Order: sequence, then C-alpha cells, then structure tokens
Amino acid sequence: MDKPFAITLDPGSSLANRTGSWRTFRPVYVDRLPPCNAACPAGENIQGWLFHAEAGDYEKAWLTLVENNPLPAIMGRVCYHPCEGACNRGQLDESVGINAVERFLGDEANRRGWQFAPPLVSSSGKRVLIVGAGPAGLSCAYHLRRLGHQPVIMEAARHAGGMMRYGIPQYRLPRAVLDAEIARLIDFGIDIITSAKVEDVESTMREGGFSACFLGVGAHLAKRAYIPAGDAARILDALTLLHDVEAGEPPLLGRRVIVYGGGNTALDVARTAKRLGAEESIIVYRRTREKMPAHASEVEEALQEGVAFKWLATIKAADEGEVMIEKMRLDEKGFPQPTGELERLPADAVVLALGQESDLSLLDNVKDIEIINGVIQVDDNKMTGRAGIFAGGDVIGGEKTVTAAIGHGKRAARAIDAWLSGRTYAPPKKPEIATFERLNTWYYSDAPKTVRPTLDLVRRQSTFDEVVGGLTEDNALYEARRCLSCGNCFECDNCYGVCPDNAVIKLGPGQRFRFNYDYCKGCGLCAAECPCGAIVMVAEEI
Amino acid sequence: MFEQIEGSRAVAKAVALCRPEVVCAYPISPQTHIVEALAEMVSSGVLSPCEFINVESEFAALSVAIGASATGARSYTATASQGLLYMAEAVFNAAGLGLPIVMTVANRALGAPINIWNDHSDAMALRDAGWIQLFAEDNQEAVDLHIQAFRLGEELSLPVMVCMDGFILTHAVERVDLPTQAQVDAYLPPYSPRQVLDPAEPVSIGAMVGPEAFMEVKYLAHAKQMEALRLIPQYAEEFRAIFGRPSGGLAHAYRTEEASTIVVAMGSVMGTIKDVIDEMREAGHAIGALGITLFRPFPTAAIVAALRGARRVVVLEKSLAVGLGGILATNVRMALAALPIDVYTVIAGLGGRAITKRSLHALFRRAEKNDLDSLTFLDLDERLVARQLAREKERRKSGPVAENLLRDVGVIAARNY
Amino acid sequence: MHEQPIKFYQTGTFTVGNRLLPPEQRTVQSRIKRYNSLNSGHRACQGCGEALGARYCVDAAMEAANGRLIAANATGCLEVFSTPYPETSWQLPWIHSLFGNTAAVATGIAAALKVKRAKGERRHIRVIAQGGDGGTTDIGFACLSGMFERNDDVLYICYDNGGYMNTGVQRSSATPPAARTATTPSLEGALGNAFGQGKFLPEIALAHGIPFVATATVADLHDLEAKVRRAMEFHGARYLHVLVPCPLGWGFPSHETIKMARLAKESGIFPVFAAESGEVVASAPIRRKVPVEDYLRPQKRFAHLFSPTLNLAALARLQELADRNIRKYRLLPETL
Amino acid sequence: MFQVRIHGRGGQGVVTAAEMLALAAFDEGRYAQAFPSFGSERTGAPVVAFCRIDDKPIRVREPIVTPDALIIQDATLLHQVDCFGGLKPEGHILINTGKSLAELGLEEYLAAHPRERVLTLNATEIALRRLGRPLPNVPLLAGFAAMTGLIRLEAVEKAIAERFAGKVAAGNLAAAREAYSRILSSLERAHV
Repeated sequence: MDKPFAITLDPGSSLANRTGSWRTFRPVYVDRLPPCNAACPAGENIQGWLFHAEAGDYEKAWLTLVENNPLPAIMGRVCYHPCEGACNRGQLDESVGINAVERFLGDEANRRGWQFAPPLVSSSGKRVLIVGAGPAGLSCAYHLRRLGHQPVIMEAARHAGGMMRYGIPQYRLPRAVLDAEIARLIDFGIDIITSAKVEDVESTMREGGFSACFLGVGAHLAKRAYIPAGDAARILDALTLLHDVEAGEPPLLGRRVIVYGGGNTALDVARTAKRLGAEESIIVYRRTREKMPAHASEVEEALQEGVAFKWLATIKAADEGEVMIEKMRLDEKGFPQPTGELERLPADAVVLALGQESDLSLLDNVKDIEIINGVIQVDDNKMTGRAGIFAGGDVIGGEKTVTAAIGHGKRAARAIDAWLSGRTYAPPKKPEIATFERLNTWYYSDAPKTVRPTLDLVRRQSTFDEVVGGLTEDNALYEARRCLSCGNCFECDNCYGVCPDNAVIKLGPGQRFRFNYDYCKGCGLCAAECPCGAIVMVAEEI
Repeated sequence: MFEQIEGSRAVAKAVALCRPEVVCAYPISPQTHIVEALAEMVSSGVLSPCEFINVESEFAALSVAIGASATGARSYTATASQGLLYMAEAVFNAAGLGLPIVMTVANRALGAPINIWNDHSDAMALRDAGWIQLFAEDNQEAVDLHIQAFRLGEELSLPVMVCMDGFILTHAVERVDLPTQAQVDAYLPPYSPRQVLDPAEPVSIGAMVGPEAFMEVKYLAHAKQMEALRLIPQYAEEFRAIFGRPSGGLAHAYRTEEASTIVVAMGSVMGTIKDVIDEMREAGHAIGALGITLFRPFPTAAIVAALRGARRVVVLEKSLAVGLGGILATNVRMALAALPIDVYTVIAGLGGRAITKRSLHALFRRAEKNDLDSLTFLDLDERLVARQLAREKERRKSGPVAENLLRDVGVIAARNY
Repeated sequence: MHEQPIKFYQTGTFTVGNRLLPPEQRTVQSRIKRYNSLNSGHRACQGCGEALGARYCVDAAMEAANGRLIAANATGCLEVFSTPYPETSWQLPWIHSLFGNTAAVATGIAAALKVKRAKGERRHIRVIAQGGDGGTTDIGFACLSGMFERNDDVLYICYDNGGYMNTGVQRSSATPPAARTATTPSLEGALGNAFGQGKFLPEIALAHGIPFVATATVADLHDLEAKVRRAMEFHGARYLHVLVPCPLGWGFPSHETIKMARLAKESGIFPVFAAESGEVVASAPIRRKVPVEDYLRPQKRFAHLFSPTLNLAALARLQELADRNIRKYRLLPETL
Repeated sequence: MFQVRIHGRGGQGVVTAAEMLALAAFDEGRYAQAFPSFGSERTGAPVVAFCRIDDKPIRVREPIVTPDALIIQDATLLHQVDCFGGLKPEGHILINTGKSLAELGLEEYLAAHPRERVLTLNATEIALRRLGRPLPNVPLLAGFAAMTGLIRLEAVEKAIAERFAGKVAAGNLAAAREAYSRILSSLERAHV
C-alpha cells in the first residue's frame, strides 16, 4: 500500500513505545504458604495436590500428595484435618473438604493400584533402623527410601500399623485400607520385620549395621488412675480393649459400660462398646464438652450412635455392677473442682481411657538420651541427644495424632539424610502465610461444602462397617475445585486479562505467567484483581 | 446521445455511468433532484450494485462517504449551501485523509438571511479545505466534469467538488450529450485505492500528527493538489479523444485575442457574458472573457497566460468576502500582481440576483472607460442601502436588516424577472 | 442472554480464564494467542478502563468475525492514546475520522463492504464503531441515531467513562448527577453535575427497536464477551454500552478500575442488561449488593458529598437512582 | 431566439409546461432551455417558468426579461403580478380562462394589441373533461403551438408521450388536440 505520510500507520508500530518506563511500582509474582499447608502436621502440600485434583488428574494429585505423606487413604479417615480449620474458604462460606478429597485420592490409588514414584536418588547403601511400624516409623522409612537409603522397620507387634491398627477401631479405619497402604510401602522397598521387639537399640544398630536409627515406638501403655474398686469390679483399659477387639478376641463388657476419659480414645472405646452389644455406653469426663480433647466430629458421631455423656464427673469408686461418681464444677480458671456431691451409676464394666505412655526400655543402654515425664527429648530435627538416633510420634509427646506422627517421620527422615552425609538439615524458609485479607474473593463463586455420606444409624450400632463414606468422583472434583488456591497462582488468567497494556505474558498450562516490564505501567490492576493474592507491587528503585 | 434533460438528472446519469458504489444523500435545495434521480436508478436496478444511503444530515452524508471511500468504494454525495457548511468538518477531513470522494455542490447562497438561490458563497467558504474545486459553465460541462472528477480524484487520492450553479443549471432543462457506458468505462478505470481498510493489511487511518510532522503533511497535501494542474489538461485531452468534445481543463478563454478588457468569471454566468461579449465585439469593443473551470488548485500560470495581454481585467464573481471584497478577484489579483493590469472586482448575483445582459453591457462599458471602482456591487439598490445605513446611524435598535429592506422594496417575496 | 454459569467453583464464572474449562468455553482474553487488537505501547493512563474495555470488546468482536473486522473510531482518549504518529496500537483495519461522525463512517464502511461483497471483490467482513461517551451521547448522537434508525450493519460500542476525559474531565451528558467535573465544579458547597440532566443512551438505543442493545462493564469479562458475541450474531444496528472507569477523571487509584466498575454494577447505579428488538431480555443480577455510597465514597469526584459535611439528601437521591434501576431492570432476585 | 414566460400557481404544472415546451422544441431539432423561477414553490403560490427556443446553442442564463410570448395559466394572477412586464410589442398572450378579455378587465389595456396575438382558452375546463384533473398546462401548450406555429402539434404529442404514460397520457393527448383545434378556430375568427 502506498500509504499517505503520517496519517496512515502500520500495525505493530506502537511497540516502539516502551511504556514500562512510566512505572513507579512493579508487579511481582509471589508464592505464599497456604494456611492449609501451614496447618498440616504432616506437612502436606495440600493446595498442590488439590490443584491436580481440580483438573481431574487424580493420579497426579495422589503422586503430589504422597511426596509428603504415603498414607492418604488412612489420612482421609483418621486425620482430624486442622487444614480445614485453617482454610480461608471457611471465612467465605465453609472450608474446603480437604480430608474427604484426600480419602478419595487414597481410595482411588488403592482401587487402581497406583504406585509411588521411584526414589529420587540412587541408592546410598546406608541402612537405617526404624523401631516401630506405626505412622511415624512408616513415614520415616518411606521418606528415607525416597532419599535413597535402606530403612528396616522392626515392629514388636504381629502386624504393622501401630496405633492405626491397635488403637483406631475399624469403623473409622477399615483394615483393608490400612493393609493396602502398608503393602504399597513394602512394595516400595521398605523392609518391615514384625514380631521383632527391639530390646536394645545400640546393639541392634551395631549388629544390623545400621548407620542411624529412628524411634517410633509409640505409646502403647495405658495410663492408670487409682480408683478404689471392689474385687468384683470389672475394670479394663482402653488400649487393651481396642487391641483385643483388633485381635479378634473382644472382651465381655456387659449391658452397661462406663468409659472414663475425654480423649479420642475414650470415644473410640465407647463407640466400640456400643458395637459390641452394650445397651448403655456412657462417657464420664471431669470437664465439659467444650473442654473435651476429643474431636468434635467424633463426639457428634458418638452422640448419634447413642453414646451418653456424664460431663463434670469423676469416678470415685467402682464395684460390681456400679460406679460412684462425684460431680465436679469448673473454677474460675476452668479447672474442675470436686463438689462432694456423689451419684451412683449402674455399670457392668468400666473402661479407663486416661492416656498412654511409651515403653522406653530399649533405651536403657543408650547414653545421652534425655527423657522427661516418659517423653524422649529431641531437637528440631527430631534427633535425640545421641547423635544418629532420632525419634518421633507419640514418644516425643506433643500432639499425639497419626498426622503429627507422619510429620515427625518425614522431618526425621530428612534430618537423617542430612546427618548421614555429615550435614545438618535446615528446612527451607517458609514463605509468608496467605491470609484471607490478601484474597480478592469476588472471583470465587459461592459453593457450600459437600457433606460426606454417613452410614445409617442401625448399622453403626451393630457393625464395625465404616461410618463415614467417601465422596463420589463428582463430589470430590467439586470439593477440590472449591479450593481458593490461597497465595499461589492457579492460572486463572486474571492478571493476563485485566492488564490494560497487555504486559502479562501467558506461558502456557502449568507455566504460569511472566510480566513484560517493557510495557507494564505499574497500574496494579493485576495485583488488585488476583483472586489468590499471588502478586505484590514492589516499589521501583529510582 | 443528445437529450433534452434537466441538469440535475443529466448529472445523476453521468454519475451513474461512473459506477459509484456508495451514494449518500441528504435533501437540500437545489441539489435534491440529483440524488432523487440516483435513488431511482439504484431502486430500479439500473445502478447496481450500489448502496444508496439516506442519511440524517450532510455531516453524516460526507461521513458515510468517508467510510465507504476508505473501504475502497467509489463514493459520491451532493449538497449545497448550509449543507456544505454543516459538513464542513468532514470536508476538511476527507481531504486530509486523501479520500477521492466526488461531491456535487449545487451552488447556493449562505444565510442568514436564509436564501435558497444561487451564488458561490458555499463553495468559496470551503475553498481551502483541500478539495479540488471545478466549476461547470453549463450542464454539458457539469456532466463531463463529474466523469473527469472521479478520474482525477482517484488518481491523486483527493476529493473533488464539482460546482454547478443551483437552479440556474440544476433545474434548467436543456440539450446535453450524455456519454455511453462504454465511453465512460474507457475513460475511467475501476477505483484502485491508495489505501484501504482491509483485514489483510490492517493499517490505521487517521492518526494524530503533532508539530513534528504536521507541516510536512500539509505541505504534501499542497504538493499533491498542485499535481492536479498538470493532470487536468491531460485528462481533458484524453476526454476529448474518447468523448469527441472539449471539456474541462483549467480555464477557457473566449475571444481574448487583442482584447484590452477581459472579464473573468466562473460558472453559468459565463454563458450570459459570452453573449454580451459577442454583442460588444460586434459593436467594435476589444473585449473578451476568461472562464475559470478549476478554482482549486488555482491555475495561476494559465490565468496569467490568458490575461497578460489585457489592459484591464474585470472579475465578476458570485461571492463576497465580507470586509475585503472579492474572493476569486483576490486570487486573480495575486496571479497578476507582477503585471501592469488594472483589476476590477465586481460582486454580482448574490442570493440569486439576476445578472442580466443589460447590466453587463453597462458594466463592461464603464470598465472600458476605467469608470469602475475597484470594488463594485452589480445592480445594488443604492437607495435602499443608503436608507438603511441612515436608519442604523440614527438608532442602534433599527430592527432586522432583511425585513427593513423588504419593507422598503415593498414586496413580500423576491421576484427575479 | 447471559452465559449459563459454569459449574466450576474455584473461580466460578468470574475470572478471566480457567484452565479447567473446555477451550471453547474459555474467554477470548484468556487465550495465549489472543488478538490483542489494541497492542502494547499505547499511551493510556495507568489502569485505564477504556483501554481495557476496548481490547476486551474488539478482541471479542474479532473472534466473532474470525479476524475479519474493520473499526471506525471517534476522536477522544481512545483515539489519541492509540494512534499518535508514528505509532498505532491497533492491529485491525481502523479509521479515525472525526469526533461526531463515527457511526456514519461505519455506515459507509458497511455499505462499501456490502457492495464489494455483491461484486465478489471482498469476502464477508464485519464492522464496528467505537467512541467514548462524549463522542457517542453528545456530539455523535445524531449520526448514531441515524445509524440505528437505518439499521445499518454496525456494532457501535460506547466506552462510557462519564465525561470528556481527553480534554481534562469536563461534563458530558453521560456524567452522573452530583459528580464534580471541570465544568460542574463543587466549589462553595455546589453539588457538581445537576440531577435530572443527562441521558442514558442504552434506553434511547432501545427505543430505536434495533436488534440488540446491551450494557456491560469491564468488571465482568464473561458477560461482556457474551454480549459482544451475541451482538455479532445479529446483522443490523447494534449497540453496546460499556462502563469503563477512569482513574484520572473519577479520582481513584489506578489499581481500582475494575473494582469501581464492579461497585457500580453491584450497587445498581449502572444496570447491566441486554435487550433484543427493543425489549429487555436479560439482566445481570446483583451478586453482592452494596449501598451506592460504597461506590461513591472512594471517588474524588464525589468527595464533596462526604466532606466537609455529609450530603445526605444527595446521597439519598443517588441511592434512589440505584434503587430505581434495580426495580426497573430487576437486578435483585426479589425484584424478579 | 424565441422566449416564453409562463405564469401560474404552484401545482398547476407551470414548470412542466416549460419543460415540455423545451422538449417539443428539442424533438423538432432545435435548441431549447427551460427553467423555473427557482423558488420554494408551494402549492398556490405564484410561479413563473421560462423557455427559450433557438436554432443555435443557448448560452444566456438571465431570466427572460423581454418575452416573445406569455402563457398565463391562472387568470387570477393578472391583477396580482405584473404578468405583462417586458412583453415584446405584439408578443403572444395566451390566457387560461372561460371569460372574455372584457370580463377580465383587459379590454382597454390590450386594446392596441393585435387580436390574433391575445387569445383565451378554457384549458382547465378541457383538462377536467379530458383528464379528470384541473391541470391546464398541456392543453395550453397545444394552444400555444397552434397560436404561434413555433412548434407542431406532433411535437407536443411526442412530448406528452415522453412525459406521461397510460391514462394521463391519453387524457392529455385528447386535451391537447382539442385545445389545438380550438385555438385554430379562434385564430380563424380573429383573422375574420
């Protein structure tokens, strides 16, 4: 075209005008720590695996999940999901049903036979002794294996699983699920030797040629309380009861069962008692429902199943066919104080669920390990005072949950890996938490949480069938997609779209975006309209 | 083929023979008959394919033509008087964008007072808008100039205004030789735009140009218009070859040989002037005339060549630069500045005032005796004007001038015979 | 008219893109290879709503026209910031003629294309015209009305930022009541722009009975693109009126452009609806209703309503305008 | 050059009459120029149209100041407008009326005018009868042809055929022929 001078212009010519020079603030992409991830005791990258689940790529989601936690099907059942409590979506409508999706993924993996990705590094040849095949030990072994080491688990019980097998009733964790996830770990190359109680760690390590050791022996000894009891009084401890049920030898409890305690174990026992045929299953707890350490959902489910509660009560004495309880009141500090007011309750059996302790006799010959109140003292890297011996799970106290134990195992494995090569493990610095205030929630449409199906009450009172069902694929997808992806780009294209200067370059699926600072004028629209708060405006140096 | 035909219809037929693709129109006298005739031809399918757009104003009419022309369509519209002023902004714009629109201006006076009759005030008001301006002497020339206008405009990428006297030509039924389609096709190639809105080559037309290049843009527009001075005689020659008659060109001299007095004028009044010249020549006067066909660009060289032998030049024009005098005359004076020729400005025929042979005879005879002021208003009612001026001197609120004058004249409607 | 909301809750239908949607349901703006009809390097202010709205609309029209589109553009910010010699930001054939004749220029383009197509010289090409509110509701109104009345095959898009921003923020007939502009000052307790003046052009367009009239904002891309797409399904005159907040003229920080548009819509002060053949067929419902005060308060052009004293009377009148829109266009579920 | 001025009112076909006269002259191989008085011609307003006929091209553009002939389509104009202004001595005058010159009050004024140069024709009556509409222009044109001999009846008929179609053409044709013969009769009487 023989175009007129100046009046008619060619396309593309404005690119000569680098409007980036106008900028006083520049947008920068950041990744923040999502509150769910921050709250996960197992250190799962929840948002990371939800990202793939949202796309329906469940295998990739599962693979992402198991980078941190090898037991998603178990997690999806027994974890008390602090992640959901931290979830920002809870401030919008309801938190994302992370736990349900996790279970869905775990079950999918079992159903489809998905396997872990091969170890990240080639074999180091280093053998690590792991004492106890509970969640801490399994987790530690798994992560060590991923890091190229050879873990060997020695388990005192006949079957691996620890508290997951001997403490959690089947209606919460079907054994097929447990077995499947343990089997996958064995397939991954972890040696588990059962019925092999380690009596002396030092000698076992020496004899077995182990370069390091992780102690995950758990807390299997029931704490006792002194209760004056007649000879005929039938008093059991919760762990023994649960263990016997698991071993197929349920004890006779009678019609009326009193469970003493307020933790999750107390609830497990009370609900188990119902399933064993008790007409009455009553939990006696010295404080109120609000103060109960047991998880609220468990209390709710127990109530549904007809478990009764006696709040603000202690057992003063037990005798054949009855217990004497004393009513308590809370003082101004919230501590229960006796009132002197007594009451008799008929009871065929009393089950004590007052906590557990560890059997630490295997450390008798180990020097430098400090034990306070039955709890092994470890540093941040879970290493005891004896170099090369690490510990985690219930033995180190703190939060005694499966999830926490898995987290301990992972952290210990990383520390062991470092220690084996003469380093000290330093975890990567965590980014700032993606708080709710950083989100632009306009872009998330309203979508309430999906309620998981539950087993009908009749069956819940007579069988050990799993109470809480899983999600269908549709539901799981829906639930996954409720994730706000707090603090991390999820490729919603808002920045790409809202830039009036086309100064955002879209890099393609999974590649996110890049700013084109040649043209970015620094208006800040991208940051303001980023739903998940993954862009910050930073002052330009002038 | 000869036809006894109204000027407007003849022009419409000529335009149709040029195969315009978009015609837009807004009614204003005395242009209306042209677009009415084109509407008929489009409606009946005689002119097809062609889009005839009835717009809501002259401003829109030319704007539609701008859009159409920029899209590569041969575009035409027509207007007059107030209509031309109403589209003034677009008139400049079409030229600035270099769009070869052809527009007929059926010349008419400008208000106030509103007046529908002929003079050249409208075209003169927009003489510097960047359009080529051609003035037709009779309806034959009006027809011929339109055909040449498309050729010229499209070659130069410039819009062309073909001016023909309102009513006097547009409404006159007279003999016109209308060309055949084959002749027009032979003369006028299909429109090959210099720039066009096309997704295949997506240019931006109509950029904002700042001080760094605006002068250059304007200079180039001037240079391009000056190109017309070279092309027009050439196209007129080619026209004669195909159509068999001379038409167009820069200016026509009439009996200027040995003329000591030459009358310069534009448009239909040339016919009356020629009759007067003939009669005066017969009576022994050394007088001739020069009809100017091309007003923009101004054919200075051709005018100097035609007038250099005269002792005096009488510029008779149908427009008035209020506060100065003549417009055509000013241009002629500029052209003749270096020559020892007396130039007289005569303002005539404003608002349809008849220019009669009798008045011209008297005027030219006075001119020959150097008995003219440098600025003369032909057939001005001096008494009437004097009375109003006196009235205004007396009191400030003397009332509306036009009404006062009409009261003095003693008629309600103007008569022109 | 509005898109069937997509059952995707992470981002619903509100974000620009969505990696999880099937490609055909994704917005034009989310494509890696989108048209970018308005290219980088233009000279619009930071956070310019009009630049954003223009790219949204023209890209969507380009998509609908399969890239075969011509645009006519009125004088104004959009024209000035996009085509200062020697740089143009437009990547489609584009013409700027004058301030007030854009609709007519577009008519001419459409007419030319019709003839060229009849002659077999050109394939099918669509035409849009665009301008700001001044070039549309004021100086370009006659040509626009003419284009509507003739039902010329043009989609006219008005980018409404409520004033003559190019010339330094003067009042237009689209300036909202009580807004301060350079020609409706708020000095000495004056109210700013008067109540009861101005015009809402979409309703005037609607009165022409043309095939399609709609409003949209830059805050809801899905709605906007759906409207452009729908508009392009029709032939004849179509009108789209897009609210494009102006950081400079309204007085808010450049990163709040979309938020302002969102508040305008959510308060009801700017009704988002669509009409076909003269009848309103759909309204975009308010999702999180806010009092009109929430929309006004962040804008400096309304600052005189809040300080030094609260002008409750004016606020009440503005709220009534919003409420009237809500009733008239059924913007809330309970008004259905 | 022969110059004709036609007076009438808007709506009476004054301009058409001038144009048809020019057309008829053109059909006879002559040059002709017809033009109206250029105004806002509203129905009922006084209107003037002109026609020049010559054997060589006509260049002059001034209004016809000194006509060779007048056609007065509406006799009521006689006392409103200076219809006879500039008429050449012994110029033709054709008036559309059923009245006599005396009845029109023109007897005295035109006393010196040759009798065969001032004729009346009730063209409106003819038109009403032949055409069904009070349009006197065509019969007057035919009468003018008969009166002046400037153009032949055939040329008028041809112009009618070019200008009109169907019933209107047929009616006008009949009206023209009747008017033509009536004027011929009037001329005979005038010469007697």
